[in-house]
Amino acid sequence: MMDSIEGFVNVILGLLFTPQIFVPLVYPGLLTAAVMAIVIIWLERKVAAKVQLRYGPLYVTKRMGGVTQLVADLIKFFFAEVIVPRDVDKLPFKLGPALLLTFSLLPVVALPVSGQFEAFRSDATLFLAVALLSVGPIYVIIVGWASNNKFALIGGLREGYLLVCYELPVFISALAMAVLYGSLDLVELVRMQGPGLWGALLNPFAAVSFLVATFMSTSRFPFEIAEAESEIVMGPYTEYSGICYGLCMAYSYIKLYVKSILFALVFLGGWLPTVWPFTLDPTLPGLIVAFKAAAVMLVGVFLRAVYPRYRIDQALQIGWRPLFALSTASLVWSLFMVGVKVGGWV
Amino acid sequence: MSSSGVAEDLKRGLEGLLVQVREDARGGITVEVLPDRLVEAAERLRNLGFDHVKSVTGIDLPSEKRVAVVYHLSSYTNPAYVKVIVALRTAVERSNPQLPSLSKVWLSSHYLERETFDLVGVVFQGHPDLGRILLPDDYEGPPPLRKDVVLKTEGIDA
Amino acid sequence: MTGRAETFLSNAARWVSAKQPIKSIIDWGITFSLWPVHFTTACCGAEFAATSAPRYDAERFGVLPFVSSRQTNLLVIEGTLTKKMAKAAKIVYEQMPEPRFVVAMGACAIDGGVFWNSYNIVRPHEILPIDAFIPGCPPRPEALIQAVMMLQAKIRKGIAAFE
Amino acid sequence: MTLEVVEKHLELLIGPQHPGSGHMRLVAKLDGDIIVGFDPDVGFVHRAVEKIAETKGYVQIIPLVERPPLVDCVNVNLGYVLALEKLLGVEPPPQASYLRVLAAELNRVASHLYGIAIHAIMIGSSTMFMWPLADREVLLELLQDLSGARVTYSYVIPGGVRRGLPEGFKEKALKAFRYLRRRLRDYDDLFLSNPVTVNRLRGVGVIEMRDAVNLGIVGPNLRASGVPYDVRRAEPYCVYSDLDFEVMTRREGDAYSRLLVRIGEIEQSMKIVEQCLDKNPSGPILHESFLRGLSPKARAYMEQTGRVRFPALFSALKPPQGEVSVRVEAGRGELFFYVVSDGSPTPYRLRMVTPSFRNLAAFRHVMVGNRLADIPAIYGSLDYFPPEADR
Repeated sequence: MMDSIEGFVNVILGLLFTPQIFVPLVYPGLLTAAVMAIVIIWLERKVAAKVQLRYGPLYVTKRMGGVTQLVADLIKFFFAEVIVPRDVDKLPFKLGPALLLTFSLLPVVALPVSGQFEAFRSDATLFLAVALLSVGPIYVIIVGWASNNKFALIGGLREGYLLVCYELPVFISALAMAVLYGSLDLVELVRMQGPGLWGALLNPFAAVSFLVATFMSTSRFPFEIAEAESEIVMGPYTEYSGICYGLCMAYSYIKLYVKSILFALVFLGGWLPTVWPFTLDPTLPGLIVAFKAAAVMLVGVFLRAVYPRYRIDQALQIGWRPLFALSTASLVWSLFMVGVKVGGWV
Repeated sequence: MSSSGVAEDLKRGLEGLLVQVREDARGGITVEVLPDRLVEAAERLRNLGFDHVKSVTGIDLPSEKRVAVVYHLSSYTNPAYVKVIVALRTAVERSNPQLPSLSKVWLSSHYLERETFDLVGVVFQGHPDLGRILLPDDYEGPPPLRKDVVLKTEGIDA
Repeated sequence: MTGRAETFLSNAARWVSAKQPIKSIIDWGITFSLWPVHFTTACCGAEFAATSAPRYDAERFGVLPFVSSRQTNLLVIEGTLTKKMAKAAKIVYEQMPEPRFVVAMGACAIDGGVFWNSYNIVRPHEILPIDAFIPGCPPRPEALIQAVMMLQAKIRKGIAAFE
Repeated sequence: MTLEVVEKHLELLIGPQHPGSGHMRLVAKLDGDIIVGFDPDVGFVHRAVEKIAETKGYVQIIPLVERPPLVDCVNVNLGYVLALEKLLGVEPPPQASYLRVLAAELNRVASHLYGIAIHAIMIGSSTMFMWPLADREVLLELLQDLSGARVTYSYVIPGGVRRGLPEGFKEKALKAFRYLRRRLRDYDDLFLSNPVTVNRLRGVGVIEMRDAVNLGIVGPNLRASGVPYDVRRAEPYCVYSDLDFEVMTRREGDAYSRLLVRIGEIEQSMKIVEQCLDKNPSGPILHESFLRGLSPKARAYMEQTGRVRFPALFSALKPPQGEVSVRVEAGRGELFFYVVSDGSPTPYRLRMVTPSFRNLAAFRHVMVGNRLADIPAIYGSLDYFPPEADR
């Protein structure tokens, strides 16, 4: 009897710890992303409150500084009534939030967060991650259209305009790093950053343009434009209530989380500051990546306390002029670096 | 410039319009004009340098069967008139309160006239956008600032 | 067919959420996540803003003023409700997802206050189910916070006014 | 399938339940992102102050008129009482005048801070929403010391003020101003010189000087367009003629200059309050004609505590027949009172033209041609408070 239970548990654990299941569901997938989003939103509210001379969420669990605030919000959203207005396009309206979340989370399968525990091995993971990341915003536009609300429509259109202008710098700066290291494989990329030569140091232009474009794509201030509340209420998500809105709200944070991991891998040396060559245990490197990603996310959410928001035309100008120029410059810089063989390892 | 000097100015500027310029003990200057001369008087006052309207007030006078309309004028730019407020006063029949609009003379009277139409019921002819502004669109009954609208008051038999 | 499945599912969800301890958990979540909708009906809105501001910081209690009626569950009638605004208030209330709560803030929202004999006001309790009244003209932010705490206690006890 | 295009422009109804509308509805017609038509739909907070005033005694009207412009109530209170005093022919004692100016200027600072906070949240700066509201509490605390109430003071009464200067007020006020001056520098660092703010506000919502005069707008909005009109200078009331302050003006007339004028006026108001505290003459705080009606016990109480017991005379104040018009500079601009008395205990007609209602004229003019995202930026910069406009 005991044996059979033990065997059953072993099978379940074995299944769970298969990379193909563990990566999308536990780490860096759904579970970690959810916990990370909860903690980051809480931190966002706490840090903003600190800057604004307030406490922020507190009394929900007073001893822990209100860290369960987001759990309470989540419970409230989960059990609130989900309203499907009469005039919406029902199917895309209902499916939209789920698809948004799925596609924002999907790129994690391509992210080797510890260098060895991967869902699958490919030599084009960077390309795959960036490509998958650009699918999500399309559903924002669909959601905005399906809501049959003028504010949602305008929000969707704004996202559409921004989509082109922020994805391009992301692509080009990722390409710049690929050119610099001569590989599209993220594991290879991290390995190349080995001797302390982080991507952000070798090609700061690419790092800056990638980061700014990340904040632009995840609606961080000062580019919180698609859901600018004093202009268009909640943008594409105006009509959503209950858990559907909860998913929409999680979308931008999860996207930020995924992009932060990508940033940590490509520009911040990934899991590297561990013992070299690293041990068989993938936990520590994984934690290091998570830590770096959290740091990037914190920078992103902290901007809320500092900046007002840009107008859509100004954001587009920033996207198309300085940002596009910067990412192109980073590509040129990479080519130059490759030309002069900096570091001697190219 | 003293206010009596302003009154002299006004008398001179509005000559031949059958207006009455009076000054009360508290220093207020009132120009009384008949409704059919209102626009002309207003244009002359504007040319004198009164460049904006501070207020348009409708006063219901049931005892006289009239509604008085008072425009309070002053100036931002003409230093002689910055210090004074001139009341341009006219009166219309209570049963048929029609008055030419002064919003073409002074743009600043646009919303003030609209409010007077809404609350006192004076119809300003030629106003570009005369409609309800403060009251709900489906408001029914006499204009609320008329004296026949009587509010409840606190009292022993209330 | 899908219609029947949906009814079944929603009935099942209703059944589950009425059971202990799930109900307690839900009530706890709602208690600390009362998001008032951004709907200023009159001048008490200034004091409402002060309640979210640093000195009184309503966010400590999980009260986060939020943008749209669809995502919020608390309607604070901030002072007088005029006839024109009452229509909007009714619509906003109907747009909000259940469970939803209403707090009437200020003397005007109780029985008209200074404007009791005005021709253009509505008494909120005549058109909305109200959970807490706050006296004062305008009420101090502390009073609003106290109302929130009373509402929280009411929700925990399961005696709030919503059905 | 046939497509039929009906309307080229998108009509957007913003509000009244909208984070960027306040207590009103903004009807914007959009061609793409550009506003081609704009119509503010007000009246959501119309509570009939003018009509209710006709049913109330003259002193009872004081709390009534200060409700609509809640965040700026001393100035409104002052305007009404000045009109009443003009009707009665009463001149307040000098200390009362100084205290009136002091309270009015403190309230003006509070009102401007509120306006700046709302303007900031409209363009998305949550920190700059919180900071001025936090610092407004400092002024509310001062006013609370002075009058005993948090926002609605009813401080100015016919013939004087309700309370004298409390003990230790001067030190407290000076400390508060030191703090505020430091905070104003913080505002500059975080918000005013923030590149995003400058980009959002500079050159947006320009009102030329000529248009400002024609539209008849008032207050900081007028002064930001280059018209140096301030009632405190044009027709000084109370003791403003003895005080030294600048009328803040700017040329540009855009949203940013309106913000800067407000910031500048905060400085000037603090200067005025400091002068009031320095010059403050001692003496009675209520006109003697009202003191005569007080019982000896009430007089002793007044002497002891510096608080006024309302004389019975107030309950049936009957000004002589006549009409007066009075203007004061309230926080948001010129406030105009026109009171017609028929000799009875209630006014025959009370006309109250608030600065926000006059600024309403600016909306249609200034919005057209800007972008959708500029609506909240301009709306905030006009510091429009709907309850004040609708009354």
